[in-house]
Amino acid sequence: MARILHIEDLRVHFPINIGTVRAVEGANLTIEEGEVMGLVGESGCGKSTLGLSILRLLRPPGRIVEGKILYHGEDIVRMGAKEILALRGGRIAMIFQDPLTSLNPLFSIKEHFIETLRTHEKRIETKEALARAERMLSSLGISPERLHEYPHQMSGGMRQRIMIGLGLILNPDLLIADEPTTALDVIVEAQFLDLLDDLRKRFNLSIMLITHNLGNVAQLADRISVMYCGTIVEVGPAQTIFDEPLHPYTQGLLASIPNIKLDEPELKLMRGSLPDLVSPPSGCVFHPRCPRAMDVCSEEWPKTAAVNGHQVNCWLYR
Amino acid sequence: MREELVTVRNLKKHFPLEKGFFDRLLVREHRFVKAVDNVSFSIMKGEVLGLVGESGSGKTTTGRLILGLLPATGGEVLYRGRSVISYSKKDMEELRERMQIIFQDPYASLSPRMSIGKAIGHPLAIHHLADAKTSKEICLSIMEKVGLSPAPFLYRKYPHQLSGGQRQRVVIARALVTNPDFVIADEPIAMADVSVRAMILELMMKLKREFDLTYLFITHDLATCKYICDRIAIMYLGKIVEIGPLKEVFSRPVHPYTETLLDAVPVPDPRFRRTHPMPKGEIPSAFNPPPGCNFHPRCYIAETRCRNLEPGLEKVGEDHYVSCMVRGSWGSRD
Amino acid sequence: MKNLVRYIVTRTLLTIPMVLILLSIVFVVLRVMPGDPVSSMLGGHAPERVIEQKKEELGLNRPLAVQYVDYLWQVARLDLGDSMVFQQGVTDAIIEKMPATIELTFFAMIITLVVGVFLGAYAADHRREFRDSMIRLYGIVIYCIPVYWLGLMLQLIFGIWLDIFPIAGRTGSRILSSTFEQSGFYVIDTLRAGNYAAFGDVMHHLVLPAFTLGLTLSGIFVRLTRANMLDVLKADYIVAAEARGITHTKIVYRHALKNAMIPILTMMGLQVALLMAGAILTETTFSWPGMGRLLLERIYLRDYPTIQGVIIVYALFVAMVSLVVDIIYAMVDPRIRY
Amino acid sequence: AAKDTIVYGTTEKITDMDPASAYDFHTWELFYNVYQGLLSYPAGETYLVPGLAESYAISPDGKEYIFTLRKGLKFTDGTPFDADVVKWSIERVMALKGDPAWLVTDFVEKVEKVDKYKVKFILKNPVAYFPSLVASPPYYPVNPKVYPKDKIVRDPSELKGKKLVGLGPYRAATFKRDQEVVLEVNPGFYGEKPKNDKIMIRYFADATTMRLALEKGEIDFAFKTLNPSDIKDLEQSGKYQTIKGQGPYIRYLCFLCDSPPFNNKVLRQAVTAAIDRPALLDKVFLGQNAPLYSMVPRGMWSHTDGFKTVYGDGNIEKARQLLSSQGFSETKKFNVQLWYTPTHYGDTEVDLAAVLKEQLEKTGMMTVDVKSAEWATYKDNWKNKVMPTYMLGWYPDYIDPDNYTAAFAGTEGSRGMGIYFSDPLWDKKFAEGQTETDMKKRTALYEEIQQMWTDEIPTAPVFQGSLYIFAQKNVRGILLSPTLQFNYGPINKEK
Amino acid sequence: MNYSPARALARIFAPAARMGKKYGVEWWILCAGACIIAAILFMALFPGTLAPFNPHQQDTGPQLASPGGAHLMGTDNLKRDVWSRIVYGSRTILGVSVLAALLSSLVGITLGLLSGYSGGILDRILSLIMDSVYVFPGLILAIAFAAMFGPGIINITLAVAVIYIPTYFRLVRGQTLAIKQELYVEAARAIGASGTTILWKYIFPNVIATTVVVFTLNVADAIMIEAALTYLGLGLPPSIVDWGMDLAMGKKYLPSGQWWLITFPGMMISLLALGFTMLGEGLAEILNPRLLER
Ligand SMILES: Nc1ncnc2c1ncn2[C@@H]1O[C@H](COP(=O)(O)OP(=O)(O)OP(=O)(O)O)[C@@H](O)[C@H]1O
Ligand SMILES: Nc1ncnc2c1ncn2[C@@H]1O[C@H](COP(=O)(O)OP(=O)(O)OP(=O)(O)O)[C@@H](O)[C@H]1O
Ligand SMILES: [Mg+2]
Ligand SMILES: [Mg+2]
Repeated sequence: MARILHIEDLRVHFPINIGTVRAVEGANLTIEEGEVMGLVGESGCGKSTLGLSILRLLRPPGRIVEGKILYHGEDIVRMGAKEILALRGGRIAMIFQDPLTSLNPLFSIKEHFIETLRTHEKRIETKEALARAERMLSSLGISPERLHEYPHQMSGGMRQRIMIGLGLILNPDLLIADEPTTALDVIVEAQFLDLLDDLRKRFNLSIMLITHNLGNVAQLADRISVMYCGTIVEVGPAQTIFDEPLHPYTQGLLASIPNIKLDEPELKLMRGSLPDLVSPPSGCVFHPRCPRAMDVCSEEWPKTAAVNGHQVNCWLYR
Repeated sequence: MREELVTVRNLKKHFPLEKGFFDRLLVREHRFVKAVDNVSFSIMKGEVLGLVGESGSGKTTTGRLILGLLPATGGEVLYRGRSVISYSKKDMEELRERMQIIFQDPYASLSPRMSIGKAIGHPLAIHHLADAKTSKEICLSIMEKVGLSPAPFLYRKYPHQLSGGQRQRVVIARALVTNPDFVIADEPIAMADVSVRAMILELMMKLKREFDLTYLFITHDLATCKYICDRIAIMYLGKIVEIGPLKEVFSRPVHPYTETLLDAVPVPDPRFRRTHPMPKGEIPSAFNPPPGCNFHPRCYIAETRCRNLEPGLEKVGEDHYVSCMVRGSWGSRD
Repeated sequence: MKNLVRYIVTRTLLTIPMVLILLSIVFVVLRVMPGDPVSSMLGGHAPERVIEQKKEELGLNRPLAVQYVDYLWQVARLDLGDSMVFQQGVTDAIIEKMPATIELTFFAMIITLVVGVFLGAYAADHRREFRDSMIRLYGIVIYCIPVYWLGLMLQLIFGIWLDIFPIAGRTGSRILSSTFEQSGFYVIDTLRAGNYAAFGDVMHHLVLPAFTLGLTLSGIFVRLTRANMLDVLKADYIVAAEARGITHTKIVYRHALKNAMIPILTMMGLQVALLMAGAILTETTFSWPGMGRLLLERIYLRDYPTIQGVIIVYALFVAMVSLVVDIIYAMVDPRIRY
Repeated sequence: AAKDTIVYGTTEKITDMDPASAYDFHTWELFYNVYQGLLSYPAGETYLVPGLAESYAISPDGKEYIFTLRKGLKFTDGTPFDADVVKWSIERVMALKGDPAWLVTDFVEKVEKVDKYKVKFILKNPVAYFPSLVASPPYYPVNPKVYPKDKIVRDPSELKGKKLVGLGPYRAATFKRDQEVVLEVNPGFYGEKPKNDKIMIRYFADATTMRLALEKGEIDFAFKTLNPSDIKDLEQSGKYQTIKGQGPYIRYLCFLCDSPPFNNKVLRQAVTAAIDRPALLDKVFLGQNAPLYSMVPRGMWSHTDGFKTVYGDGNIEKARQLLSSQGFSETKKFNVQLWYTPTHYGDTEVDLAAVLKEQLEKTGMMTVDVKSAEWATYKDNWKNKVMPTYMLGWYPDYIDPDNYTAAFAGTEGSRGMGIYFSDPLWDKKFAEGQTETDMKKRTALYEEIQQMWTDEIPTAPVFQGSLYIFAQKNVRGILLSPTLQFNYGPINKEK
Repeated sequence: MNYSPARALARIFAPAARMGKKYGVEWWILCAGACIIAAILFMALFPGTLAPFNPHQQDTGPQLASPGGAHLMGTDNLKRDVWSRIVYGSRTILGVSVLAALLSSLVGITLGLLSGYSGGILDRILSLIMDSVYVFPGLILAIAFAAMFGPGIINITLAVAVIYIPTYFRLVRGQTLAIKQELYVEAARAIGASGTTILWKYIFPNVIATTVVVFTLNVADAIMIEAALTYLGLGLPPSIVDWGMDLAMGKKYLPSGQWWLITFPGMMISLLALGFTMLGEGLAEILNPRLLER
């Protein structure tokens, strides 16, 4: 399998009045062709920032301080503006958390599609663009007549499908989905995940699924990266991450989520909460919350270790 | 049998649709959103009843109706067997001490310009339960109890200076300061982070024991019900479609909607695969609900009669009721 | 489409109470306020007898309700009565002056919009850069410069010191307005008459007043546009559009600006009101023969029917503008058509 | 040969285009040039010459004037000009009771047609200066077929035919109120043809604009009313002809003479003594205009400088003495309410009031409250006796000392101006002055009245307006007359 | 330890600098605005210390002298000192505009709160009236009122105050309606708070914060309206020194090159308005609830 995306030592900072928010601090991540990579972590740990960095969509004052983002071996961080534009939508598609606000309310669905197509294929005719949009909609299970409607006339699930349609219309090979189902109801969420699974096969997609819902990744992801405070603390195949989590953070995270199918009487608690990213703890960022913290943890950042097919950053696995 | 603390009988809430000037001139009949339509259930002293449903199914409205924050269109609420409608103004005040609510969004339910101490102590001031000094003492002790420590330090803070988890604790403290015996928790953990959720749930259970509370636990997440509820009621478009003991409903769901809902809950286990296909479409708008059984357009076992006839709740097991014609006593169960 | 028509009809009907209230306020202000027209006309110390007589003359001693109905009926017929000072109908006087005011405000509005919206959008696009700070500073400072003072300073600089623009009037003294005047809108009239020299002269005279009025209001638009643009640029659909590879310019000036213009459009009605107010001061400063000067002159003369008439016309104008703005709003924003 | 278009700039305004109603000098100026009186003044002169009347005769008792009209004149629509027209016009003025109607009704009992070309005015009393009255616009004959009988006309558009045309040297080609009036030569005029083709009058909303237009060469001359600062600049620049004339226009301070405090003439004297005219002119008008020491303006027969000799200027000593004689002192100050009107006399009034206030307060025994009211209110104020002392100005209705004296101190006239001065002796003197025909006796009489004025002071003269016309260097034929009659005919441009 | 003035100064300004770090440019805008206002306030409170002459005193020097020498801003035609008139004029404009804004905010806020909270027919009628007045050009209303009342300091204050009532009304009513829907008001009802308690303890404190910003911006606006009225010759008798009136007086000297007569009064009007606007802008950003969350 070829690496479609390889992120190396990425650091993204937000310099603000009171200091610098180190939203992503030395993250490493690889996505292979055709796989679904789940990126999980608590709110505010830098998942979205990481996702946005891939397409260089960070808002000021956010900027990539250091690191490489290799897409098919090409470094996105060093790409020119033109190449980036071609990349966005054309090669890598991205969908966001809130489908309610991800479509321009003043433009009809049709206009969204035409504009997207036109941007990447300058000479495409309106008729052909429409035809392609219609085909895309039907493959997403939406009747093509709705192309003429405006976003506010659609339901949340439909809007999210349209977002995906807009992303896939140019046949990209990587889809970054940033919490695509958070705003949806359980049943619609399940429908959407099924759709994603289906599309992945049909379009031969690689997907980076960002979420804090471990249930979602469990159903879809091939591999899972666990993020904490701007870094990836553990990466591994989905099954083993759930079965034998190595990092104490992963363990705590898994223990604190409810599983309807299991018969355990109580949830386990994870102490404390996410630290301030302006002045993160020294050494291993997780040590203040870690039940198995040692002296060394507060002093030095652990190197990545390969254990059981996982890559884990923890002094326990030196 | 234990005492019925709160009973709801045929509760209805119809919101008139917002209408334009023109409509008011020309159209005479009113259109309504039937947010809560003929809902009945009761909550025993000391138990936790879960009220579950998708967004817009009328959960919050039910909660508000019980507290009398909204006037009901029909039906009644009984507290310890006595109809709230018959309450005098004074009784009503008394009732406000006994029943409390915790809202979904802790930040929004605290006034940004009122300090934490003031906010928690305010119910005492309103009900004249304590003077300024004792009020502060009570507040500090309850703050400690909900885990807001150091309490004297946090007492003077404002909501925006607190973390999400702390805010939710403040809201809980405020709800408990008058020593109520019934608390409605309206999605208290929906806004919270994974790790915080577990903490809040645990706190709630601890307080329940300590204060001898009864909860109506409103949520859209069936998975969390498992840890806290004794019974659950499933709502769909303003109606209760199934109600029963938690274990029974989870292991033997009768209504196809309950079934789907249980099936749709994401399971944090890669091995698990869903058995049924998800129903198509989304929850219909409440002002234009489908005729007959509300769920029939999305139901995989719907029959023609479902389109025309409205089912009612019927008993299908010990304390287990369901509103489905196909699966109920009229149909055969497999 | 049917919804749109329905909306327009509804909105139009809703204008009626607003106009009625404005008319009533004018009525009340001029009749019930402490200085009622007659006694302030007579200087406050007039003997009762004199006042009574004058009131009799003006029909002001009838019951207020009767006067009110009479007044509304008058306005409905677009008959604003006769001047108390001159032998002239108020309606005629206003019709004579209105084109000048409209011409001035129209061009000022264009300047305001172009300068304000462009600078605002540009600043938002370059948020927190030096350019942004400068444009914001411009917005604040220009807002605080009273229109009359700006006018005087522009007159001093461009009219007196540099001597490149005329500082008063609608035409130069050598141009005979009677050779082309038809509608009173000189820009149109000169063009229709094919009198290009006169057209040039008219435009030349428009420069300073239109810029004075336009620039002072542009500050508000810079701020409004910038703030709205910033909000819109934060919106998810902007990031989403960016993620689809749409070019930056297109995003800023097509997606964002269009959305940002919606709240601005709703403010436009109010801005027109400000413009009318500013026009009074501009007209005074530039000796522009419009309604504002008419109003002031008649105020000095205590010509109540004319004062009332002019204010009514302003009121009708404002009501109409806000109606039009709302209708445009409904046409632009698909969400509004319920 | 092509003659000139003369562009004339002014800040004046036209009121009603109707001799029965107009009562201001600018509108009258238009009438002088568009219409024609029975008698008229030659350009720039003060003596009367025949106009529409070839001659007139006075009855021995001085109460009947018979005018013989010029024959064969026709209005443009063909209506012949005859005695009926004159009678109709005068009676119309009398019936409509417009502002200037008193110039007719106060003097004329009735008008009679003697024959087709002879018309007789029967007066109420003999009036020495009746011919100069007849030369004023209310006596101007208008076309009965054009003017409505019972309605005052504001715009020419209300006339039948909608054209402003009479028997005078010009007719209006365009009439745009407050913007421009273009007069072209009236081909039907019987008299001497004007030296120019067209007079284009541009109306300026303010003096500054007019000055700039003159400097830009957009207007050929500017007349009435430039700001003092503009006059100073233009005069000093030397680029323009300055035509300066002593105007018949006077400014004075009025006292409300029948109510306290100014029913006490000593207080009137005290205030008058404190006024320092040259200083006032220097500050407010940058030295323009001339101090006035009598109500009869300088340049008019019988003028004396009474106030100068009796009070002088800024006579603080005298003022203090007079005030203390009435019980006022440094500690018990006399409080004066001084009124002015901010727009009617131009925007110098505020300054005028401020300077007067300062001069009066310099005595150390007066405090002055300056108050203002817009013209309409001002006029009502004086009717209602609200203003103890206030500034007024006067343009004569006819050129005669009577118009500068009786109008203010006669029982009748002073009431109309809020002065409320009344003295039978004075009224007797005024009546004598009006009927007396012997010039010597009249002169002596008015000199005596002026002397009495310095003692009683119904009004205190302050200054006499100078008239300025600034013209481009090539303009000829602008003749300023003390009568304020301004004929456009002689104006032309040097080639 | 030695006493050092520099250190003392640094100590005084340290909190300001810290705020500057926290809030950035907005804080400095606020400071600049406050400084301008403070300077002009000083003028108004202690004119004697700044002005060499009585503002009404004539013959203080040559006529129409240009700025410089004994006359910082030159003299006018009555030989009055322009700078002294500027100093004393600050009292009028500051007094009238602040007072007017106070008056209108008092009335507007009260009505807005009541109307927004009680709703119903009263609310409908009031808002219809207020909306109509709101869209109407304020200056024209002020002109009408000023003409109606006649000149006088109280009258002009009223005339200016009237036109801002709808601004506050609409703002407060809108906020009240919005806050009424807020969860924390519902929470207050749930704990049994009465209508008045909710209005005063929950709605009012949250409404008032926004009105502070509007108030300062409103004063800036009132300054320009006051000056506009007096510039047009309405509102004040000449015995009062006022910038707008001086501006109107200086206007006729424009072509003669006596630029100081219009430049300085106009500049002062702008400066004062600028002071309040900057204060308001700064406050708006600093009191911004979005920033509070951080
Ligand atoms: N524009 C910004 N300015 C300053 N800090 C920012 C900005 N955007 C994000 N951050 C900070 O960066 C950190 C990471 O944010 P990010 O949105 O990537 O988290 P996330 O994991 O996606 O969280 P969530 O699950 O809530 O979406 C947070 O601490 C956030 O406060
Ligand atoms: N004040 C109101 N006026 C009109 N309709 C209302 C009002 N409150 C609620 N509704 C409608 O009533 C229905 C039920 O609303 P409710 O808030 O009770 O749902 P919910 O189950 O709590 O949903 P969620 O999970 O999103 O909180 C919805 O369709 C909603 O639009
Ligand atoms: Mg995120
Ligand atoms: Mg809810």
